[in-house]
Amino acid sequence: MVEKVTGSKGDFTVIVRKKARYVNEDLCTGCGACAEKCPTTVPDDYEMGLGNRKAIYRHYAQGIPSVFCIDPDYCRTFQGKKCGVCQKICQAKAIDYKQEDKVLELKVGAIILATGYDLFDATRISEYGYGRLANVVNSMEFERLSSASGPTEGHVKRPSDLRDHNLIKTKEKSLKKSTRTLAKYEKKHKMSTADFYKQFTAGNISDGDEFEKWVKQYENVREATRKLEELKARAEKFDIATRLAFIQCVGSRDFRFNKYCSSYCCMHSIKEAMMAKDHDARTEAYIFNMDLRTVGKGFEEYKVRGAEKLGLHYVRGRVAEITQDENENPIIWYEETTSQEVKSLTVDLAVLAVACEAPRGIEKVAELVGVALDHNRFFKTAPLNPLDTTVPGIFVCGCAQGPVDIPESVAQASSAASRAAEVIWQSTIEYGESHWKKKNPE
Amino acid sequence: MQYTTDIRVIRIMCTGRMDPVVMADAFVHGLDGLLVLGCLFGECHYVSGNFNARHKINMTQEMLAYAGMNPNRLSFRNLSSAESGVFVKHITDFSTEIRELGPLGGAADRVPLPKLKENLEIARTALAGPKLRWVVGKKPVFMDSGNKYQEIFTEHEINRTLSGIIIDEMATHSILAALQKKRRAVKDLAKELEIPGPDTLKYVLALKRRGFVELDGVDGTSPVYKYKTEEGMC
Amino acid sequence: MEKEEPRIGVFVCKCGNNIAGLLDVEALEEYSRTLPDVVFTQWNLYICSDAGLEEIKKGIKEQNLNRVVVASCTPRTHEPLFRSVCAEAGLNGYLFEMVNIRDQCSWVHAGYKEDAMVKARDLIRMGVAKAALLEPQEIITSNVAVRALVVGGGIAGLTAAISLADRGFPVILLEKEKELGGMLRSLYRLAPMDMDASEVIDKKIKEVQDNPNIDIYTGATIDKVKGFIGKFDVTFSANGTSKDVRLGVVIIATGAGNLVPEGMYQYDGHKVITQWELEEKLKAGKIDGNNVVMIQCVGARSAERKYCSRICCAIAIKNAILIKELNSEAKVCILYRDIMAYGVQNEDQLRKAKELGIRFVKYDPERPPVVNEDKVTVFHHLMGKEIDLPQDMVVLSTPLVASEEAEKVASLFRVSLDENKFFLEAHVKLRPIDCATDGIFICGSAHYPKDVRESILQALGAASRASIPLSQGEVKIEPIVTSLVNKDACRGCGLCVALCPYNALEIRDTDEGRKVNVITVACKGCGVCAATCYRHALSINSFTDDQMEAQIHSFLAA
Amino acid sequence: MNKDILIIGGGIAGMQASLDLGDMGLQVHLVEKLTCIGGKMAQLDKTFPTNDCAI
Repeated sequence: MVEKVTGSKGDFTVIVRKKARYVNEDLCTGCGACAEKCPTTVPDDYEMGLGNRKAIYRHYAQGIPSVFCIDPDYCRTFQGKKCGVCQKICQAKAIDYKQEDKVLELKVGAIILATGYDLFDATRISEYGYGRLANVVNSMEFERLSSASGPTEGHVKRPSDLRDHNLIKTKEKSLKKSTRTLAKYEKKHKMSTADFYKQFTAGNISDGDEFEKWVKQYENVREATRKLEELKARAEKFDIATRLAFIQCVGSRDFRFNKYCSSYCCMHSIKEAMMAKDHDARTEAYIFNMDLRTVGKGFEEYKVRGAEKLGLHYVRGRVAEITQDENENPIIWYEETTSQEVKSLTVDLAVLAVACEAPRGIEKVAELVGVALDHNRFFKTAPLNPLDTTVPGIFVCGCAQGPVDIPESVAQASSAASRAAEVIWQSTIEYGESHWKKKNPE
Repeated sequence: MQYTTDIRVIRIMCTGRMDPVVMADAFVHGLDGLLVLGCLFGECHYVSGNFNARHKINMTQEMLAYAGMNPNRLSFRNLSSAESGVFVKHITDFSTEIRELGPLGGAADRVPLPKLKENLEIARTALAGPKLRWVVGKKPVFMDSGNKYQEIFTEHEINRTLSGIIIDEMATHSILAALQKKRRAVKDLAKELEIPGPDTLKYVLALKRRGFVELDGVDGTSPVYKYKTEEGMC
Repeated sequence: MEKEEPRIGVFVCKCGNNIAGLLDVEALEEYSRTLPDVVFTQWNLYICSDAGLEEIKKGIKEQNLNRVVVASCTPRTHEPLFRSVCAEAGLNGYLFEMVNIRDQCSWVHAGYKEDAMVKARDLIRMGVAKAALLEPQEIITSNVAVRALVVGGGIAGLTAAISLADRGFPVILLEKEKELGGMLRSLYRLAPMDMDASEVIDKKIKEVQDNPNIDIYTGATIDKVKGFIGKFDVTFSANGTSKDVRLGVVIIATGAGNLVPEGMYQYDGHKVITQWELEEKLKAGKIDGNNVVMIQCVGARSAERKYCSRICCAIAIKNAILIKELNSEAKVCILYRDIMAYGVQNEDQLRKAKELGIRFVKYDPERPPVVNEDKVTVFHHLMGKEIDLPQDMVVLSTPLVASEEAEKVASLFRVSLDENKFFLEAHVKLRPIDCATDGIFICGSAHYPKDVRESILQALGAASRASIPLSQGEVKIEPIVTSLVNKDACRGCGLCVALCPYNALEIRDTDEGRKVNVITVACKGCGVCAATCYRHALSINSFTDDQMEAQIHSFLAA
Repeated sequence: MNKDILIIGGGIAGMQASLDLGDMGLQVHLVEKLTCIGGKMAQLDKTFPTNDCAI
């Protein structure tokens, strides 16, 4: 966290707070034994909440640095409960509950803002049902669902099915517990529960608190088993989501939210559809768009390949509403602009291509470093110096200056590096010249 | 994540490094299965290494199959470095397939041991020889920019040529190996190596011309040939 | 010189419980002692800890080890560390071999201790077998001539040259035309930011001319290029004289050309013109007639030219607005397939155009518009019927096409073009500015059609990438590269040269005849050449055939 | 005069800028609010238009 920036081009002083990890970075070997044993399970934001992690965790497996850290919001020790499992298990003795934030003072000549973007919060468009309908997801969630390293190992499953699978697991767990209680009664009274129930309902056993409890427990178990079987029967029919709808311009090119085009979503949806098709040949994907903006190298060819080789359907039309049927399958209501008819399409999963937005908190960053934002809340730049902010010596790159795709982000990053290096070199121009003269003696 | 203990990993920088000789040598020494895992086509970290690898592995497969080994013992599969699930799937599948085939030289292979080993040794020698290496090496060039006369060949055409060379090379090196052990007449060679008589004669005469064998008297009416110490081959 | 007998030390790591949780590390250490050439073994709780590393150094010094094998985790994270530790103790870092008994064994075979132990023993044995055959290698360094070549004097080339020169690097700027400026010289105003093109380019040209670090040559052609990163030797001629220069890096900014739509939509250059020709008219401030019809994707996104030229929609929108501003009575209609108004500014402009009453009609490529004497007939999607648009002028939006020079420049520098003859980057996502060949960078429309802002961005990026070897003054290369191990065998046939994706091989005439020469600085060690050479003359350091075979043999020898 | 550079954000853009500057021999300070660098790209599976793997 950057806390304070003072000074000017060539001479900035920056105060940075390095948050405590509660794991000593020099000692942690990244082995992961702690996370294996940690008793606290937390929804994983890396998996867009579709999977779980522990309270001691790494953001993702290949992450750098590969050391773990403790999430004090969830960790039992920090919540005042008894635990300390990770400390016991760690052979490298890296766990340090007492670690404190460190405040660093950095002296720098230039600053590059690469603060990225946030996904548009699709709950703001209530007619699309995001957050309300189980099988409407955003593009990043779909990315995790279709990733081989994601929570479903790349099988695109409906979130409602995942939810039911989890439900089955928790129900099985609690059923096991209740069955154990029944066993306790059986042992105590030396009688099988079935026998007991027969006798009790026949009125052969006189009432008593404990028998009442036994009966109640048994009835609960019976009911829970029935429900579980039902759920399991339903779950057996669960299959990979093969009918997919991609809804473009969710929060982009929309006067209510962002007027601009987010640039990369058309290609992103085509790619996601292709990947899904690649994974399961039965996939039928529909991409609802206003224009398919395939403006990069190889993009148009990619789009054509998607239609010709993989049979992706590009449907021109803006989606009006998404509802669902009794199986929680999303129904897409749209006006087909070519025929001007209102039509509907039922799919297994609807994917919202959400806009690229300036991140929450960008105002704070802007205020901290003293640069201006444009009317879309991205960092303001000049057309011919596209990476220079309103403050000399502070540069911006990637989606922090507006929506761009990955290669452009990378190119911009190099460009920003160049601008920043110019600041450093210009101020030490003798270095530049003597440097090359020394190297080029001829 | 867990997987079979059947595999041993040998690290190479790029599948383009896979030399047909090394692959054949592994089977000569009794390996039951060799799986080459590399990047997906089109995203090779070394630009085009995996395409080169594919040509060489296909050729080696064909050669080893011709030598009597089940070609499924050698396989080339592709994945990206972040796909641990795919990795496990590939090695699990491969291990299952190899377990079904059983040990090298068993029922799954056309030729049993120890004959298979002899054949594989001949195949290895042939794969080390210049002919196959030259053509398989030129394959991408021929397919891309064509030969000296700008004639571009289809993959099918080159593969047909390669198949022909595989047959010739196996025969030639079998004959050489046989003669190296003992002088023989052409008809005996033909019978022993199960190569048609006229073809055997053709190969022997070609070898003679290139100075690898020489006439060693006449047995009745049949000329007998013997191996001539190697003097370099082009 | 006789080869030293291998004295191998094997260090087995417990990695806390990561390895020792499943494998009996002490038994593995004991087993290692029985392997050929192994003279010293040791286990440790964490070899990567300071204490563990000290033990390796001690082993090397006290036991006179000349090969080290560490059986622990993955080389991906720890090989550099162990290599440097060996080097600190005076042992060449490439006489070190790593065996992964964690990721490949203890982590993935939980519950199968016996099988896992067999595997761990195999892996260690294989590692030792390879280690015995390892050869010392030295990091390869090569000096970089601190001077850059920029090919092309358009907005991209100028921007890149200024950025490098401002940092003190001398630059040679070559332009084939008589004047600097490139495509911008023929433009009127720029999309989407609506600025005067000549103002922008004149300012840049002046900056370049005033910069003492930039040598400008106009009317220049490149005749010959030799060499590789750090040492490109370029011969070029300008104004009748020829010059030889040595350069460290090259930036290609040769731009793109315009498609002349001969035979399409009644193109005649007078009444049916291109957007580029319209620019001239706008510059002159003269537009005849009130009815203008623009047709998008003329000669693009078609069977013959598949790509989308990215900037034509923005140009059409900008020019339509300019016409409206010039003559508010004008009726402008843009016939399009998809409006590629990507990003923030383009979409703003599109909205502005719509507000000004510019009409947008989508057409179907299957039923393209037809240009007649005084009208354009087009099938209107929404109305479901053909409509007639009166026209006094038809403007065709044609794509940028690869520059005519592209093929020549590409073959001179031996870099690749894509299927549309634009320059091919090393990696679409991660190295969009680099060529596959080290030391050569691309920017501007030579890479793909780009607007001015994007060209500037990419040019700065290219300057940044190019400045890396320039500021380091040398390139350092991991010695895992090709080496000509059998010079006598090489016949200089050039097969390997044709297959090398990095231009790292060349054929040279030597006293012993034509032989291959490995440009180690350019080699990445993929090994295609070694696997191909029919004379077995080439090999890859640390990944030789012998070493691989030894690993397999020792595995099978169990 | 300071020769160091501060980069805020450890996504693909921040990382690329750091790498370039680092390679030029400058000292770079990279600040990221999450526990790992990588940003959104690390969440992607494959990328267009080559379907290359993102990580």
